[in-house]
Formats: sequence, structure tokens, C-alpha cells
Amino acid sequence: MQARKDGLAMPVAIQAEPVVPKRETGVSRWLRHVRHVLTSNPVTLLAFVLLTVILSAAILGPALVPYDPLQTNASQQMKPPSWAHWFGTDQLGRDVFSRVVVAARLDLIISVAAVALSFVFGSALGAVSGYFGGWCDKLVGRLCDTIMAFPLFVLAMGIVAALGNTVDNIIYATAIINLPFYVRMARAEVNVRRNAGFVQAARLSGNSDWRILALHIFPNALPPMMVQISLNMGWAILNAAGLSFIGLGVRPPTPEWGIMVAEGANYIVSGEWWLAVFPGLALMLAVFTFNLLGDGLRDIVDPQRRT
Amino acid sequence: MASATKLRILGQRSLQALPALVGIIIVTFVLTRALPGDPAVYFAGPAADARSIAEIRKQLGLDRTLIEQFGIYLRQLAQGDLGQSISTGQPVIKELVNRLPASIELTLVALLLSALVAIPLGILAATRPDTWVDHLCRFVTTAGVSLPTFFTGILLVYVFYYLLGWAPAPMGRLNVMYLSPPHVTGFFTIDALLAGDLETLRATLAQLILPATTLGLFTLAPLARMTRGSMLQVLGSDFVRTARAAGLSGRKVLFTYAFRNALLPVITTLGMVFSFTLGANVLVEKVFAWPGIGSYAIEALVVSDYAAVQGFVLAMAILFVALNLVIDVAYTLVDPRVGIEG
Amino acid sequence: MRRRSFISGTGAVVVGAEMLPFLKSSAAWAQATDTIVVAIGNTINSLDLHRVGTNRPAYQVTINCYDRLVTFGAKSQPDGTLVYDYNKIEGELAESWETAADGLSITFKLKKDAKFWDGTPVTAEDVKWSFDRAVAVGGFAATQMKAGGLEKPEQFEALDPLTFRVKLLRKSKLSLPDIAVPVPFILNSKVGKANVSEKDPWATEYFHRTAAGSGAYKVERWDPGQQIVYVRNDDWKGGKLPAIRRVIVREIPAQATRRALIERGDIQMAFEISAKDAKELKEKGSAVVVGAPIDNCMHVLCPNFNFEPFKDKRVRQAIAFALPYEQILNQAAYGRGAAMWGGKSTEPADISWPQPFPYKTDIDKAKDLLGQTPFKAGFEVPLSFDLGTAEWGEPTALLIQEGLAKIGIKATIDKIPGANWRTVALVEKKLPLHLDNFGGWLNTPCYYFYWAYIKGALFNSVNYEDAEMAKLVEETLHIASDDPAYAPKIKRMIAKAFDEVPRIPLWQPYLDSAIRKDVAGYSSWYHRQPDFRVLQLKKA
Amino acid sequence: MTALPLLHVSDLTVEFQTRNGTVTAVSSVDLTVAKGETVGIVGESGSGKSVTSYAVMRILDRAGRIADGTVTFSGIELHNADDEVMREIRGREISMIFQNPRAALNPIRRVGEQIEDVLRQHAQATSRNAREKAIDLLRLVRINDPEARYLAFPFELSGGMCQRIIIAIALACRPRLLIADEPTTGLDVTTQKAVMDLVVELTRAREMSTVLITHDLGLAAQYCDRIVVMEKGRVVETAPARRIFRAPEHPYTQRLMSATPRPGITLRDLLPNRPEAAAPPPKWQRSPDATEKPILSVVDLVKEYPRAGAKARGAESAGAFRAVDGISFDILPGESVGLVGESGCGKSTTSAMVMRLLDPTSGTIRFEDRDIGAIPAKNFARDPARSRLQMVFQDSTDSLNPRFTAFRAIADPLYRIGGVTREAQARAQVERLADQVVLPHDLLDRFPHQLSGGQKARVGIARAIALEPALLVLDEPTAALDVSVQAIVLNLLADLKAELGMSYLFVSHDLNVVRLLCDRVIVMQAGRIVEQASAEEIMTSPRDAYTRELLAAVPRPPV
Repeated sequence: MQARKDGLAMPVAIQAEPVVPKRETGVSRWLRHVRHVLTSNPVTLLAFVLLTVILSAAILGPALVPYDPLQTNASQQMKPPSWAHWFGTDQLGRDVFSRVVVAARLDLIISVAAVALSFVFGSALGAVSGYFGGWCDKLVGRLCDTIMAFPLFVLAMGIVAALGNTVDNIIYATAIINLPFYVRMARAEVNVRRNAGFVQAARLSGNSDWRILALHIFPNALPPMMVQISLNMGWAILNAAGLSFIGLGVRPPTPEWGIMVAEGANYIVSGEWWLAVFPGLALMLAVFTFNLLGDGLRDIVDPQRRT
Repeated sequence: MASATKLRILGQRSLQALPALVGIIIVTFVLTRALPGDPAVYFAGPAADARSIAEIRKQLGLDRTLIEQFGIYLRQLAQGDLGQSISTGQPVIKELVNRLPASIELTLVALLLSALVAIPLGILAATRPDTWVDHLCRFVTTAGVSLPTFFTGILLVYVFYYLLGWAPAPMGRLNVMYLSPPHVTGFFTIDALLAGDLETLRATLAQLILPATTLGLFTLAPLARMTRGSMLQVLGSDFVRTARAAGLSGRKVLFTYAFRNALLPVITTLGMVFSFTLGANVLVEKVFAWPGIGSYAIEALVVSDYAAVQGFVLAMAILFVALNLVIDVAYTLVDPRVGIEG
Repeated sequence: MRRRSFISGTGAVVVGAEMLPFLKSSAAWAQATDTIVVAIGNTINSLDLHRVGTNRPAYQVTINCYDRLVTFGAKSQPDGTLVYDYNKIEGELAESWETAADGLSITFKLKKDAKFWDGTPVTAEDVKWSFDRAVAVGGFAATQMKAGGLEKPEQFEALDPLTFRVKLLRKSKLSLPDIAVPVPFILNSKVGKANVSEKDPWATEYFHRTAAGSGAYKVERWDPGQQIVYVRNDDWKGGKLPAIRRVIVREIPAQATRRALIERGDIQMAFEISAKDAKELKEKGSAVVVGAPIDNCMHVLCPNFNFEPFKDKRVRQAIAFALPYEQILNQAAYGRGAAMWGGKSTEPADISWPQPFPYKTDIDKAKDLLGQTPFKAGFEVPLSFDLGTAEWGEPTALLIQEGLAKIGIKATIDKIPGANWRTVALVEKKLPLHLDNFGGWLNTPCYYFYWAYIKGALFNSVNYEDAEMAKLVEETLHIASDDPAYAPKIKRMIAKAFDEVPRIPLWQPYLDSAIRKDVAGYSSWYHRQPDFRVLQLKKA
Repeated sequence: MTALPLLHVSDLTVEFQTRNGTVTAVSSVDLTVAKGETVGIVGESGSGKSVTSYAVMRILDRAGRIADGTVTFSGIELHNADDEVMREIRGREISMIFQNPRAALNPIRRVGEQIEDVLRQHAQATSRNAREKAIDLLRLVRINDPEARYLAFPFELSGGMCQRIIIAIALACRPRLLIADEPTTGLDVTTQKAVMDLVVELTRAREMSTVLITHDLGLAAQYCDRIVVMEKGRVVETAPARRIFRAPEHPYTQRLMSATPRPGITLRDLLPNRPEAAAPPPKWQRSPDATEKPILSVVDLVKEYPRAGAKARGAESAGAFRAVDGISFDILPGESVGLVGESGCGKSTTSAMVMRLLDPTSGTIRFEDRDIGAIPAKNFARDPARSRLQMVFQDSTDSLNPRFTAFRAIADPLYRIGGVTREAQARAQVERLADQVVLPHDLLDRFPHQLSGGQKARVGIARAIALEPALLVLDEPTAALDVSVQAIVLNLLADLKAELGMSYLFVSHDLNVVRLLCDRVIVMQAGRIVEQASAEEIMTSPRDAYTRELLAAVPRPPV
């Protein structure tokens, strides 16, 4: 299974003379590049706008919401959306809007932490095995095969069930099931570059193998991995939601989208659609954002896309 | 020479899977033993006293050391005995044999639906990159993958069954008024066809539609994305230019030349998506009361049903290996280069 | 061999006897007025209640497919629904019975014409074998038998083919009712003996998959994890012949799906629905909600004596005053329950059980009580509940958490998966604060206390230990309830429970099911299983 | 010249939409091709020569469009013909062959079927006789055993064979015009000659017109009647082939002409404005002195690879494939040695081993009196000899880290080995090196993709000489460069050698280039050295048959 980049090479014939404006600082050059990436693709722009919304909800959410997300209210049980409660209230009279907004932080933490863990360990393992090959490569390969041969969601369930359903364990479980993707990807990306000219040149310049791997090869393997990272952030949230559905999610009363959808799903048939639909929309928006973000992120980290 | 080489390669691939299987067996064993809860207590039922729990622990062999238990497990495994599930009280192997076709049938139909939509969408997007068509395709498929499957499932049930009444009741593989077709393959659609029973076939398909759509929506994005990506790459390649320069018709260039080449990574993705979906449909099975192995696994895990969990994971792993083999074979059929070039 | 699909089927476990042709077309099916489809949320994992490992949902097989010597009668509730009557014992296989003057034996006369499904007559030998089996197999069956003083095979005697005698170890009011519970059901011993092996002297493997009894329904087909299909035994002698000819019980795990099905009319009964659905279906009128408070059962909050602060009675009382009872009943149970708080006096007025405890939501009093203890600054405690009961457990826990926060006790909520629950809560008894929903099958207060207030008893998950209580239970457990010594002792027990509150009651739950309007005759049972024998279908 | 040209391109302008706005790739190009004529379009990369041909075929990328001008083929207006018409014309009236023949064939379709596709598309064959006709075509392009080759997949054929298949496809429908876009780039010289001879022979026989697009003036001159020179999207000169070499009119053509390596000239002759006046050519060519101690001495060097893949070559030894098969040679201090051979001869493997990037299977490599061959490649980074042995890579794009600016690339060895620790110190040294390789300082902060090919080559050279090595291996340093840039780089290398007194091991496939820079030449074939002599000797009196074949295959412009 190899990773293929879906980018299209520039038409062979037009290698327009590179135009670079005068001296610029690195930061301003980078910002210009980001702006360019954002404006060149409307979908990417949309994704980044959504990301800003989610991030601000995560950072400012608790300060902004109209109600305490944990405060129950006996008189406001199961109220449909209204001016007082935009997204309605739940079984215990808690304000769904406040809960949805506040949940953004936890969901982001889960997805970012899980992906960060699997990225760091996965890409390190993959890079090392792709670069050095040999028994190390074999061992890492077998490890990945083993994880991959598991039905991944069930593995996550098993891990959470075995370790207990805390946020930490959900993160670990998600990280473990995502690990092979990074290992394989990093391995493939490093492997195609291990004998590239610039790597040979780095050897001639006296770089040690580790240094070559860390500073020369690995950064170049990043752009394609960015797509994987953003896809996995979405998966991580969905995964947590799935765990919630079977009762292995975060502990109540902590608001979390997945658990809200999972619990609310039971109320759809009885007509309390807002319980599942609003957190569902928030979750969808977040996953959607992460999924669309990938290409944009890749373009931002890829210096070759710079002009 | 080619076919012999290829056969040898396929053989090697399946051998390579053995370490992974061993790994699976060990990891699953350890994982199940790490599950909280004492199956003996659960097994003993309500109102059991310490003595009867101890008796049952002994009966289940749980009083032995882990190493001994593992040894016993391996010996049983070697005899094809996966043990007996606590939660359903049936031999695990029998349960798996009964339930696997349900899951596979659902997953296959879902993938078929998904591929029928995603691949044309991907091709469409690839022939018009960076246009609104492309963005729309990306938007739609991404939206599909952005919802938790159980949520989509319940939503579909609510709309198409509860409100509109178009879909049949979400009660498993066949409505109560139908009889399952004579068992040949375990796939109801195929069995019904074999029996020539079109009405049962129709009923089976009707039951399949909602869960398959739920799963299919989820798999749309990776397939469409991969199709688009690899089509784009192939369409930009030299040989497509050659074909165009030789005046071949657009259809011929697109399908015989571009698509067949673009299919290779799509096959790989399809395989990965298949195994992913097979694992992920646990939630969908729960919503639709689908008697597959996914729902079986959830229940088993929640009650620390060691034998069932182990059996399930092992079955999935074997399936995964078999699937990879199938992908390899498919790859070999499409790509003559397999095994010749690294 | 692949001819008839439902024989070889997809692994269906099919009982022999006559095979009724299944209707193939939906149109024909809809016309079949003597069939009902029932949805349940759990899995039936065995056909044999005695077998070790059989789960609670599987008891319905025993109830519908097997007979006992005696059973409980039924009574009408004021609202017209039927419930079992603990005080009315009726014969099922027994035509008559007689308790010896010394109360140390009961002699049963079997119905002469009672036959097993295979046509062989039911004899006292079968009864003896079945009783022996119930005490010998171990596990839950033996424990339950023991509660009624039925412990050893030597106690059971087949005097002649139609006479069976149970010798009792002591005189007890619980013995006869214990013979009426589902456990001592009568199996076809000839079939059983034909299927024993050295390792399996009670044919548990056989009866696990195959039912062979004399009951009102035969198991026509069992697809574990999917469905069980019952078909009427037209030759049943245990009672009035059931009106429904075929019952299809489908396992539908998703609660929302079950509700949709009953509302759409695709099933005739959704067994054991949530309190919320019960309330709403009732209001909406889209299905009939039948249910009654479960006898001898309460949802309680359990403060564990192993946890230092809870050793102090005042802390427990403080908690009992801090709980938002009203809100819990309304929001967690949707009002489907009887209040177990707000009792007028600290002394019980009568011996009815369960009855409201003399506590109510009174934060000031709670603070005051807590303030008298070394724990006035508050403390942290994990509050656990069984994931399987999250339906009511979770909102209850959340509201309790909020209530406790008001008096400075910080509770963190911990959901425990089913497999682990019984281990940590009941066997190891180490959860500091948790929810419990124990209910005794035999409807006497002493029976409840026996299980929940004695040191070491399974459901005494709080490690409550009190010599007086133990003595009181021992003294009351077996004596007749009209014994003059009985009432005062029970009152004392209840008063102690009021005062020391090792278990803080929240409410007495309902067991609710939804049925279509054309189904009638539903009766609620203490064993919380559906009894299809009494159902009727009204012609449209 | 006949009255009515077969192809008439007039005032053609092609634009591309890119992220940086519209780029005009071809502007106001006029071009005619008469019946039976062979026209060469010559130009360096970015001159728009390929785009012109794509525009004629109307197979431009989506981003490109014909902005202005007309293309008339035998009276039909192609520039605004609809797709239907164009499909009829492509392959049937005008066909095209491309560079990189292996990639130009559908990798998963049998070559015979690919020929059939074209035949049937243009109704030149029915399903019944398509196979037969395809085999005939294979025979026509001189493919041995055409019946068997019909069933072959492209990966089973050599590059030269693939190009013959492409030619068969192109000629299948007997078109009147063949456009050959760099048809032999990437092929070995001997193969190149065979392919070109075949094309010429077949087109002549069919009285076809041919447009040969190439960067190689020699090739164009040898095979074309008329040559069109393009620069930056414009035609600068059109003239008969003979005249353009004798008397190039346009300054660009003159520059191009002079920069093309050819026999009988010196390195300085390549430069347009010969700087003789300013600086006479340094005395860099030296006569070998047998008494001197060699700086590098290679003895019996062998490299074997396990035969995992079904590589056809060297199949005799059952266990392993010998890429380098026991070669020995010396390099003296200050000497410049050329290592020449066709692809797969083992020259790059040899240079990698000498560079200590690859461990030899056996043999010794003595460098400055130490057997560095015994030091494992992975430990060599820390060896003191590392700074003495440096290399300039073939593909300057590939050899620069895409994420490093030019400055960082050049500074890397200074930091790692050169003992430089402070940024200012590095900056000063890098700027000095940039001056040495004539690289403007403001380019130092650019990323590789923002630099032109020549600039990248300079960065690569600057990096290689940063540590002042004693031996510099030059692995085809100019193979990917345009001739004018090549001329400058070769001269730069010569100057640097004179200045720094390094030895060079110059690896190349191009004898003409090697001759210009090297004192001595080693010719390799199939892992062995077949001839070793001074540059002049090799060029004038080659002893080995293979050397002679190589020399004969080099296109010779009619000087």
C-alpha cells in the first residue's frame, strides 16, 4: 500500500522564470504564502474560517456562553430551541447551546492530543524504519501489520474498556489506532528520499544519519503527512463519539459533542431532535473543517508551493 | 514466467501475514485479560455467592495463571475451538460463522453503493480540477464522512422509516414476515437469488438499503478523494498525452488509458476502506439491529466475554489478511508490473 | 439437507415437534391475528435458567415454555392494569398441595393429564429430577432455592407418579412462594437423562439449546442474538390456553428503534421501555403503556461504610437531606416511580415495604448535620453507576452530584461497564458511593433486608454491619407474616433503616412496556419478564 | 520549397493561466513545414518549442490556450477546429513522439494493443486484422520477434524499444506530419543514433514531413533540412541547417552555436564573448607525471548487488549482479579524469563508492595514502577525509534540499565540518563562495525552486568547494542544463580547479564534454574499464571498438 500524492505537477513546458520580490523577512514571506494558499482555493478558505470559529469557541467558549453548561434546571427540562435557549435544553434542563460551545475545547484537545501523539511516535518510528531499514524496519512493519489487522474501532474500544474511560485513555486509544497510518506514511516518504541527491549531499557535508533524518529528510516528508493529520483529527472526534455511543466516552457531566450526540440520538424518535442535531452539527462542522483543512495545511507547509 | 512469479509473491504475502496473526493472538489475549470485571462473577449470575463464583472461576479455567490460560487457549485454537461466548451462550465459532456473512454482505453492499457514487464523482472532479464541480464533489463527500455513523443511521431511520414510512422497519436482515432463504452462502441476497425467490430478495435489499447507505456515506470521501487524486495524476502523465496525441477518443483515453491506471491506488483504498468499514460498522449494526459480528463484538467487550472478543478479533484479522490477498490478486490482475518492479 | 430453511436456517436452534408452515408473504402475515411481534433490548443467551451463565432476559423462556408446580395469581390495579398477586398462589402443574401441620413439608398432587410436548405425561419423577437439578447445578438457581429453604436433593421426594413432596429444613413463609418463582421449573427428565454425560450430569448443554417442557409455548426457533419464536402448545394443561398462537421476540438493541417500531405499529409490544418513552407514549396515546411499580424494589444511593466519612451516620443523613428527590424523580425517572422520601415520622406507621423514608430535600439541615462531623469542610468521593442502567443512572447521578456540591461534597461520576459492575460493586463491595436497584423476588420486607442489610449479603454493597439488624432479620425471615411477633420486629428494622440510612432510597421504579391498542391482558411480574400466556389480541 | 506548405503556423501566441497570472509561453510564432521537409525547432528550456507543437496538436494543458494566431494544416484550420476534427487529425494526419518513451506508453497495456487502439480508432484496421497490422508495424520499426513483443508490457522493454513502439504508434496511420519532441533525450548516444536513423528512414520512405524538436543543435543539424531557433517563446532565426551553423545571424543563435561542445575547440570557445583578452585560459591542462604519487588510487573495485529483481544484465553470475566488476585507476593531484560510459555501465556506482557513499564489495580505495574503502560509508561522515572528498551532483534540483535556502545549503558543510559556529562567519564565507561561483548574493535567500537550473548548479558547486576538497567528483554536473548554461558552468569548473588546485573525477556520458575538461579519460562498459588514455588520444585514435562506437554515435554538426 503506497501513498500517492494527488497533486499535479506543473505543466512541463512552463517553467516560468521564478519571480521573487526583494528581500523579505521570513515571517512576512510566510504570511504572504499563507494568504496566497487561502485565497487560491475557496474550500480551503472556508475551512480556515471554520477553524477560526471552532478555535475561538474552544478558547473563549466558557467565557461567552449564556449559561453554566453543567447547571441543571428542573423547570427547563427538554425545552425546544427558543430565544432564551438557542439550541433548547436537555433532559436535566441544561442549556444545549452552552454545552455545545463549551464542548469545543475538550473535543479539540482530544483530537489534537491524539493526533499529536500518533504523529510524533508514528512518524518517528516510520522515519527511522524507512531510513535505516533492516530489522528495525521489519519490527516496525510487523507492529503496524498487527495494529492494522485489528478492527480499529474495536481495538479502541478494547483499550478504553481495559484502561477505563477517561479522557486520557480515549486519547491514547485513538493515538494507537492511528499510529500505523503515520508509520507507513513516514516510512514511505522517508524511503523515497533516503537516497535523494540532497541527502547524499548532506552526507558529504558531514551530517550524521540522525541529523540527516531529522533535519533534511523528515521536514520534506511533512507536506503529504499534513493531509493525514487533518483527516485524522476528524477521525479522532468521530472515534470519541463512537466510544460515547457505546458508553465508553468521557464521563458525565462533562460536555462533549460525541456523548451529546450519542445520548441525544435516542431522543430523535421521540421528537427532541435538538439534543442530537446541534451537537451533531457542531461535530460535523469540526470534522468537516479538519477534512477540508488538509490540502490547505499541506500547501502551507510545502515551500515548493511558495512563489 | 510471470504467473509463477506472481503466485510465489502471493504466497509470500500470505506468509508475511503470519507474524501479524501471532501478534494479534497475543495482544488480544492480553487485552481481554486486562478488561475490567471478572467473567466468573458475571457468569455466576445474580445472587451468586463467593463459593459458586469460585466454582465457576475454576470451571472457566480462570483460576490458572495467565500463561497456563494462554497455553490452553492456544491448544484450543489449534483444534479450531474458539471457546464459548458467555453473553450468547453459543460456541464462538458458530456465532461467527452465522454472523460474518451478515456483516460482510452489509459492508459489501455499502461499498458497492459508495463506489458507484464515489468513483464517478472522483473522475468528474479530476476532469475538472479546481472548478466548482470539483469543489462541490469535495464538499459533498466530506460532509458524508463528517457525521458519526450511528447518528446518520438514526437520522435515516427517523426520516425514512418513522416519518415517511418508505423504508422497512430496522429489524435486522429480514422483516419478521419473511423467512430467511435456504442457507447456501449466508448472504441473503445471493441465497434468495439462488432459490429464485425474488420477493425475499427484494425484502432483503429493502432491509439493506438504510444501513448500507449509512455506511456508504461514510466511505464516500476516501474513495472519491483517491479516485480524484490518482485520476489527476494519470491524466497528467505522459502516456495519456501520447494517447491523446494519437487521436484516441476521449472515452478511450479516459477509461482504457487513464482510469485503468488510476484504479490501482483506488483498489488499495477500497481494500483499506473495506476492512475499516467492517470494523466500524459495529455502531451501524447496533442501530439497525443487524445480526453481524460488529454488534456481537460490542456486547462481548462490554461484558468481558473473553472468548467472544478473542474470536471476533481473530476472525477480523484473518479476514483482513485474506482481504489483503484479494487486493494483491486484484492488483496483479490489473497491473502486470507486480512483483517485477519493486 | 438444505430444504426447509428454518430448520437448517442460519444457525437457528429449532425444537422438534410439529413445524407449522411459516407464512411467506407479508400480506398473509398481516392477516394473521394470532401472532404478535415483541421487541426486547437485550439478548437471550440460553433456554435454560438453571445453567450457570444464563442471563436475566433469558428467564422469559422459562416463564413461557416451562411450568412450575405453582405460580402466583393476578390482581387488577386501580388503573385497570394487571399485576401478579404475591398472596395468591395457584396451581400450574400441581392440582393441589398441602402443607403439613408442622409446616416442615409440602405435598403436591400433579395434574393427571399434564403432558410434556413429546406427549409423555408429567410425573413426580420429572419434578424430583428438576428440583434436584435446581439445587445441584449451583449458581443463581441454587441460591434462590436456598432462600426458600430448598437446599438438598434429599428434601425432594416422588411418592408416586402424581405425588411429590418437599421436606423443609425449617418452617418458613418463604418456601411456597419460592416454589412459585421461575427457578424450580419442571423439565422433561426422560429427555434430560438421555442427554447427560459424565461431565454434564444435568444435561445443561442440551437444555441450553433445546427446551423440553410442558409449558404453554414451545420454542419454534431461536437465533441467538436475533430472535426467539414461540409457538403455542395447544395441549397445555397448566392454565387457560393462551390466545396468541405465535410470539416472535426480536432483539432490537437501539432504544430509539424500539420506540419507532411500536409507534409505527410494526411490533405489538416493546418490552421494558424507558421511563421517558413510557411517559410520552402515554401522553401521546400512540401506544398503550402498561406497567406497575416493581415490588420490593427501590433505586437507592449507597454510601459505603468502607469509605471513612460514610461511617458517620450524620454524614449519611446529611446526604439524605441534600438530595434533590423531586427533581430526580421527575427528570431521571420522568415521574414513573413512587416517591421514597418525605415520610412523616421517623417511626414507620406500618410494615409495608418499600415505604417513604423520613427525609426530604433540606440543604440547611444537611449542612447542619455535616457541620457536626469532622467532615464539615466537605470531601471528594467518586459516584458510580452501572453503565447498563445509564438510562436513569446518569441523570440521577448528575443530580445527586449537584445536590452534594451544595453541602460541599464533590462527587466525580464514574460509569462502570456491566462486566465490571458486579465485581466491584457487589462482590468486592468497594465503590464508595454508588447507585443500586436491588429488588427482592419474594415480596416481604424481611427478604429485602436479608439480601441488603446483612453483613456479607450480596446486595449489601455498603458493608453495613449491625448486630441488632442481623438478629431481627434472622428472627423474621421465616416466620409467618401474621405471627404477632412479626410486625413489631419489622417496624424496628425499618426504623433502623430510616435512622442509619446505609441505603438512601430515591424512588420505587416502574416496569413499563408499550403495547399496541389491540393487545390486552398484559400483566406485570416481580421477575420483570413478559408473560405471553395471558396476552390477547383484540380483533380489529 | 514547395508553394503550399503542409503546416503553416502564423503569429501563434499561447498563454497559460498560472497562480502568478497569465504567462505567455509562445508569442507570435511563424512556422511552415513543407511536404517531405524535416524542420528542426531548436531552443533551450523555456523557449516554447514544445508548447508550439502542443498548440499545433491542440493538446495543451487545461491552463493553456491559443490566444492568437492561426495554425493551418493542409488547408484545415486547426486552431479553431472542434474536438471531433482534431481527433481525426491527431494520429492520422499529424502524429507525435515524445521524450521519455517508457513513460509515454500506457504501463499496464500490452504494447500491441496500444498500437491496435490507434489503428482501430482511425479505422485503419478491423478487429480481425488489427493484430496482424500491429505486428507488421512492430516489424517495420525493427523489433525482433514482433509476435512475442506484441504481448509485451512497456516495462519489459528497453528504452530504445519503447521509443520504437512509440514510433510505430505514430506511424501506424501513415500520417503526413510527424512531430518528434525531444525523441532521444534520455537515451544513450548509441540508441539515440539508431532511433533517429530509423525515424529518418521511415519518414523519408513515406515522404512525410517531420518537425524535430530538440535542444541539441548537433542533432538538429544532422537530421534537419531547416532549423528554427526559438528563444523565450519567440522565433529568432529560421534558416537551412547548413547555413545556420556556418553563419548564424541572430546573436542568440550564435551564442547557442558556440556553446555547443564539438571537436576541435577549447573550453573557452564555448563562451559567447571569449574572455581571452581579459584573462588568457589558465594552464590547467597538465601532462601526466608518472613519478607523482596519485591522490586517489582504486584497485580491483567490485560492487555486487543481490539479484532480487529480474534484471536481465549480468545474469551469468547466479548469486549477484556485478555493477562494478574489478576496476582499477589512479588520479594524480590536480589531475582531471573523465569517466565515460552509457547508462548502467557502473560509472555512477563507481563514483558513489569513491565518494564513500556506498560500500564496495571488494577492492581498495586509497585516498591521500589511507585505505578509505575500509571505512564503512555510514561512519565516513565523521572521518577527517570527508572534507577532502566532495561531489557535485548530476541533478541540481534533486541535490538541493527543497526546504533549505541556497545560503543554508552552502553553509551546511561549513557548520558541520568547517568548524563555523557563528552566523556572521558563515555568512561571510558563503558570500565569498558565492562570489567564486558567480552567484549574486541576493539569491542566497531563495529556495531551490525559486532558482534557475544554472543557479542551482552554482549552489551545488559552491557547497562542494566550501570545504576546499582535494578531490571533487563531478557526476554529470551539466547533464540537465541548457548548453549555454553548460558552457558557463564548465568554464567555472575549470577556473575553480585552477584556482583551488583540486583533482576532478568527471563522470559523464558525453565524450565531447569530457574532452573539454579532462586530461585523461576512462571509458567504462558493463562494469569494466575498456579503455584508459589521455583525452586527445581517446578522441583521435580510440583503440577499443566500444569507444569507437561511442564516438561515432555522437551527433556531428556539419562544421
